[in-house]
Amino acid sequence: MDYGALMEGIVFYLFAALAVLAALGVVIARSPIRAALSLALVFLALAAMYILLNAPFLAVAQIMIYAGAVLILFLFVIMVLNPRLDIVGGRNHAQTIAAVIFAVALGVLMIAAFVAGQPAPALGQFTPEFVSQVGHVQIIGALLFSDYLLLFEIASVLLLVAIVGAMTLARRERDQHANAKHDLR
Amino acid sequence: MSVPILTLLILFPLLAALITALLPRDNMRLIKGWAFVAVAIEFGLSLYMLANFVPNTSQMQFVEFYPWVPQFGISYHVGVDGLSFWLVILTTFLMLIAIPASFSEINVRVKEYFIFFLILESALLGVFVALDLFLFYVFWEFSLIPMALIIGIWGHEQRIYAAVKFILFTMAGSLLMLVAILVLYFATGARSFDLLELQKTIVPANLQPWLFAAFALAFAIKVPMFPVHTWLPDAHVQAPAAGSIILAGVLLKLGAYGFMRYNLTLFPDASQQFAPILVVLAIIGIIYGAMTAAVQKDLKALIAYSSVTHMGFIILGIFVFSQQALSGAILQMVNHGISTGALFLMVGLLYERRHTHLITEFGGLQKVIPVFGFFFLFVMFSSMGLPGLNGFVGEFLVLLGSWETNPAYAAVAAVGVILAAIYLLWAYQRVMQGPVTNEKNKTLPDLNRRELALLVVMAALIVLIGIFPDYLLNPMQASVTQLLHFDAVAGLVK
Amino acid sequence: MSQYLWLIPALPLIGAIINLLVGQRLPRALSSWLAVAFMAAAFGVSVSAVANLFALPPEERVIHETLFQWIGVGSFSVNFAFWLDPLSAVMILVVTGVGTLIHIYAVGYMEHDSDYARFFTQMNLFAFMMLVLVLADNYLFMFLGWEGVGLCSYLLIGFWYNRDNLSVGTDEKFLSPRSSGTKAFVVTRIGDFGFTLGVLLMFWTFGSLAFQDVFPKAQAMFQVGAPVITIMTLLLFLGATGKSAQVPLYVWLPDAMAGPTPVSALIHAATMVTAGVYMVARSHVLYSLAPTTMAVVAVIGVLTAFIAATIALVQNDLKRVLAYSTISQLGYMFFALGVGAYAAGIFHLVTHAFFKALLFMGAGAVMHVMNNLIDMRRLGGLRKIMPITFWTFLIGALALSGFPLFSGFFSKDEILADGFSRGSIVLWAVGVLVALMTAFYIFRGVILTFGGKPRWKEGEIISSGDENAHDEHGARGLHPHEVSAVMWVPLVILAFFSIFSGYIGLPHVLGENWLGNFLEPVFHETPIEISAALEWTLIAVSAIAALIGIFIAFRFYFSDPKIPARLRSYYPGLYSLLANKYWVDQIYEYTIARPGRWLANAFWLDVDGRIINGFADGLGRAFRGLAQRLRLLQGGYARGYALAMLIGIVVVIAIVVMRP
Amino acid sequence: MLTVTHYTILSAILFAIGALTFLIRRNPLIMFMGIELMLNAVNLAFVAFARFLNNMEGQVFVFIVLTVAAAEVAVGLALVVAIFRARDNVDVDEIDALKG
Repeated sequence: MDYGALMEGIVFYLFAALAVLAALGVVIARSPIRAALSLALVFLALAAMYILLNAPFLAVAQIMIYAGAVLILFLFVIMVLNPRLDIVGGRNHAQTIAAVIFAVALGVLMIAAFVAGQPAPALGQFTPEFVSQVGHVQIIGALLFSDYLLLFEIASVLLLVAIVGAMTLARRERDQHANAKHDLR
Repeated sequence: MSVPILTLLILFPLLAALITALLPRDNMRLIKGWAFVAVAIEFGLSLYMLANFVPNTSQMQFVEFYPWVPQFGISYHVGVDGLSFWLVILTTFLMLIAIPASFSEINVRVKEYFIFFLILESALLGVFVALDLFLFYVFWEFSLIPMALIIGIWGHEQRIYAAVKFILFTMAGSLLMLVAILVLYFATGARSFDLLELQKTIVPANLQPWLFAAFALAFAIKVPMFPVHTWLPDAHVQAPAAGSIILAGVLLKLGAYGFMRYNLTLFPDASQQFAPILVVLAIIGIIYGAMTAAVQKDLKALIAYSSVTHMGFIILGIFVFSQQALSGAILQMVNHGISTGALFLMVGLLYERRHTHLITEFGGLQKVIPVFGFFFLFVMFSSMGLPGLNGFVGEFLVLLGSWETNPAYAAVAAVGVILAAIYLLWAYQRVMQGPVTNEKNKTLPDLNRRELALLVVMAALIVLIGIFPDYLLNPMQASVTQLLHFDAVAGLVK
Repeated sequence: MSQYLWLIPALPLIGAIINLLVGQRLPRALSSWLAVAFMAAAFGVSVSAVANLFALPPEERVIHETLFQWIGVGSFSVNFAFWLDPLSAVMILVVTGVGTLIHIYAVGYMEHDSDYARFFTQMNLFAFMMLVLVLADNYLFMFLGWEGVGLCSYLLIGFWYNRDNLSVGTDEKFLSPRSSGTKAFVVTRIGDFGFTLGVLLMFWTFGSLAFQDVFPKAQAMFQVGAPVITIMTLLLFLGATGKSAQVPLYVWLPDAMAGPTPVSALIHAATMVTAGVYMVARSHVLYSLAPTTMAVVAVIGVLTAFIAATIALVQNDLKRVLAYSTISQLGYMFFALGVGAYAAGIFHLVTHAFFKALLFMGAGAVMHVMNNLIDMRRLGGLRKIMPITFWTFLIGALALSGFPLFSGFFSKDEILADGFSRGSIVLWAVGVLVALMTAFYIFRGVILTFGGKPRWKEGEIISSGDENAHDEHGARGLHPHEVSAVMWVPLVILAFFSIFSGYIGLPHVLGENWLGNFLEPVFHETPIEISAALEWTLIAVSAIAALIGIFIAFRFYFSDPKIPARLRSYYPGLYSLLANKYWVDQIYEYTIARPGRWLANAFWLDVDGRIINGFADGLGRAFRGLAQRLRLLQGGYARGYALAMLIGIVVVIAIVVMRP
Repeated sequence: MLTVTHYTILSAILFAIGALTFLIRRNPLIMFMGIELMLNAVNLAFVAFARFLNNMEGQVFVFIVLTVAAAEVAVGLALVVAIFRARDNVDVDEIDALKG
């Protein structure tokens, strides 16, 4: 019996179940806070998966950025707005039913596609042994700053824009009145 | 060529436009002065080209070749030969006339007005000198924008309708042409957009008619030829005077030039097949244009329809595949540019004085503004093809050439000469002669020095070309025979 | 010899340019006499050129000067070149000679008109164009002159462009100067259309348009009756009918009388209208190769002569009478050309130039002193008041009617003689009848205008139809007097020529036909010998016809004035037919002008307006309608969009997966 | 033995749930969470393929997706805040100003 593989299998199924349940939690959570927390669970489950998939650096990044920054942002906004409890599905029932049907259909189709597809040959040269020997961060860093430098730059620009955008949008207007008039003209 | 004259010709107006943009908005004199200087320099450049043009060769001259997008064989390939040589000079000359012509007429957003004109000039020159289909198409579309804006912004009451119609008509045709260019790129396997390469390849017979038709439609709309011409009167009636000068003087020639440069050379066989159809359409255009011109209520619409007639002659000249007719057609392009340009200039002057183009508003002006009357009649006779003036030489050569191919063509087309006399003289009679009926016409100011200078230059040119047409005809003969050679090869051995 | 032929047309051109640029600023006298000087100079040079021509032996009497190439494209090449041979010598002498006299006359006639500079510019320009026409060495350069004279005739007919109509003192309505100018140019242009096609056919047949190439090749390549030549000559003749006002394109000449009288004298009597005759004479080689065309020319000539003469019988406006008389005499000339008697045609052209110019100027003198009143029913009794004008007019009338020993007699007789011997008897008979009618209507004019009791009153107010006239002739009392010297001197000179110009072409019986011999090297006509007796009888017949005509005129209008009224009551239909000029103008209006206008409107409003624009705008509306409906899909309902996207994705994946 | 398909199936399920969240809930915050879910599902698939194809580019892409997600959330929430201030309640269905 290959204990390693067995262990891996158990861990995978455990965290997979956790992720799915948490995701469902997000869907049916009546209050945004509970939804945000279940979302956090999903992030953590996925982080575990990454470790399983030999991507420890990503796992840490996932926890820090997603679970850390994004989630906190969500919670912060929820606190600021403290919106009323929101009923699931809203008025438009036809919309909800259609959404459910098509979401399920989407899932089934994707699974079918994945199952049907033959696994591609592993021809990359970054075998797990080589990766762990050289070091995750070094490889990602090397790749990021060589072939994907342009991608990296664009991402940075995107972030800059996002920051500026977010700030201007959410800025509390000092002269609320002037601005509003400006908008309405 | 040491001096990259063609690139200079194309880029200088853009530079000038940029400089105009930087000028202070309210200093009208500076803007107008600079615009005139810019156009004058541009004309000077074209004269430099005129001086260095080698007349008796059909090779492309002043050629510049820079690979632009090598993977697709797109290159910045420009050159001039007998066919396009005079049209380049006509463009710069008409610009030199149009800019000062609009000094008193345009007073709102003057800066943008001149910027668009300069951009338009660069685009037009680009079309005439481009030897790469892709580059040609870029300039072709590029020339559309400033013209449409000039009509749309500085035009008269229904300028928006006219501008939109102008764009839609031209775009409809040119999109098909784009498809044809791409098909040409792939089908001939030449994997290049360069005109000279494409001319060497033999376009597969089953494709040729379709490609020819696509190109022909785009150019026919621009000429304009009979069924697709209705945008022209609307565009002219609504365009400002200077806009009309350039629209009639140069833009219409894009279509005719396109026929010569692309349709005849790239699809010789299809040219043979389609020639009768195009000739018949051209002749219909001649008669139809002349007759509708006779009943127009608006002077500008009348001149617009007269342009349809003149362009009908030019297309007839191109598609009868005779050296005389083709030389006549090219000469007629220049003549039409000058005489119709002058006519629009003068109608513009009338508009400045009376703010209307309606013939019924005028009457008996010859007594009030005799100098204007003289030039108006003078240019009308040139447009009518009076021997001794420029119109006659072009028209006669076209008739001569078409008679050789089929006397019936020449006979029916010559009827256009009579109709021309009818609609022009009838218009002159209603506008200039007879007692002065309208009170407002009693006190119209005659031509001021600036207007007089423009008209004297145009009149001088009209006479000079009429008496010494060889000066224009000789440089184009080599290219004309070479162009006809394409068709001789295609079976029409004469 | 250095080239100087170009001087002949160049001089009037220079005069025209000077008058155009500075004429208005010059004082009236300087500007007018300047124009006359240039014409006289041209006449001088012409005389010296003809003298040089005489110096050459008869057979090589040609002076050919080439200036430079006008148009040269491939095999087609045309030069600006001049060709002086006896035929064009005669023409330039007539054009410059009569032209100078008319210019002198015009100085007096136009003395009250403020636009004198413009008038003399156009008169000189006309002289230039006419001289180019007659001196050109190829058909295209001739065509330049051809349309040039058409231009000048348009300008000069429409000289008083702002007046409405000149039917002074009568109820008759005439076309306004500006409409008749346009009408003249358009009708002649229809003729020029034929001329152009003829030239096109000529080039592609002979490869050149120059006389010295075309004629020899024609004789070499084609024998008599060749269809190509027939078509070519018919097309050229179409041009001639337009310019020389023959049936069917003569309708513009009567209306051309709206122009000033010197214009009528110069252009519509002496020179321009003879351009067609000159052109046919010049192309005699072609015409003699096409007998069918010759027949057409002869028939149309006689037909025109007859129709014009009949209309002239009942015209009340003296100038209109003379206009129809000109058309009729031109018909005679074409009759002569049609039967191959080219020299006779030219001879009549020369004599006609003299006496017709004289008659027109006489009529002009009457108008000048009678506030533009020229309706014969209101004139009369001017014999004693204007003696010189009367006597010169009478001489002109005698010449026109072919009164024996006057120039008209000889030239018309020669035409009738040739018509009889070469052409058909019928044509000759009609010719004689026309001669009779000519004598009648011209003497009707003489009697009504100068004879009898005056039908106007001294001091009677006549508005000269020139409402914004600058001179004091506006609307004031009639005080007719003899015209000033500057006007009657040309009259006297022309009267002299009207009498003696006949002797240059005497019939064989009476003497030696000098003009015929002079033109022989050009035309190479085969003289037809007719017996002296026959010639005498022909002379007698034409003389008698003239006398009868004159007698009837006196009978009708001098001794028993009631006869015309009675005749009119007996044949009202015939009278109205003639008075309305066979309704030709109206026929043209309803068969050509009106349908043309209707068709043009149909083209513009229906084809352009409804069909093409309708289609284009319709397309626009269709898209807008479509867009309107599509707009409803964009409900602003965000989640709806999301769902739509999801459905799209699912469908796409389904396709991808399901595909085999 | 775990294969790629296990992971991809899981990512498919998560993606479907994310889509469902986005479609059903009317509160934009929850909808954003839905989007986060979908993005994470994609990340998972990336990493899985990276692992089984021995190709590190997958991880690089995940890195980029992370930044995009962060940016997207930032702007999204800013929008929500701005809307909230203008209307003092947040309901997607009522925000239809951009009607055609």
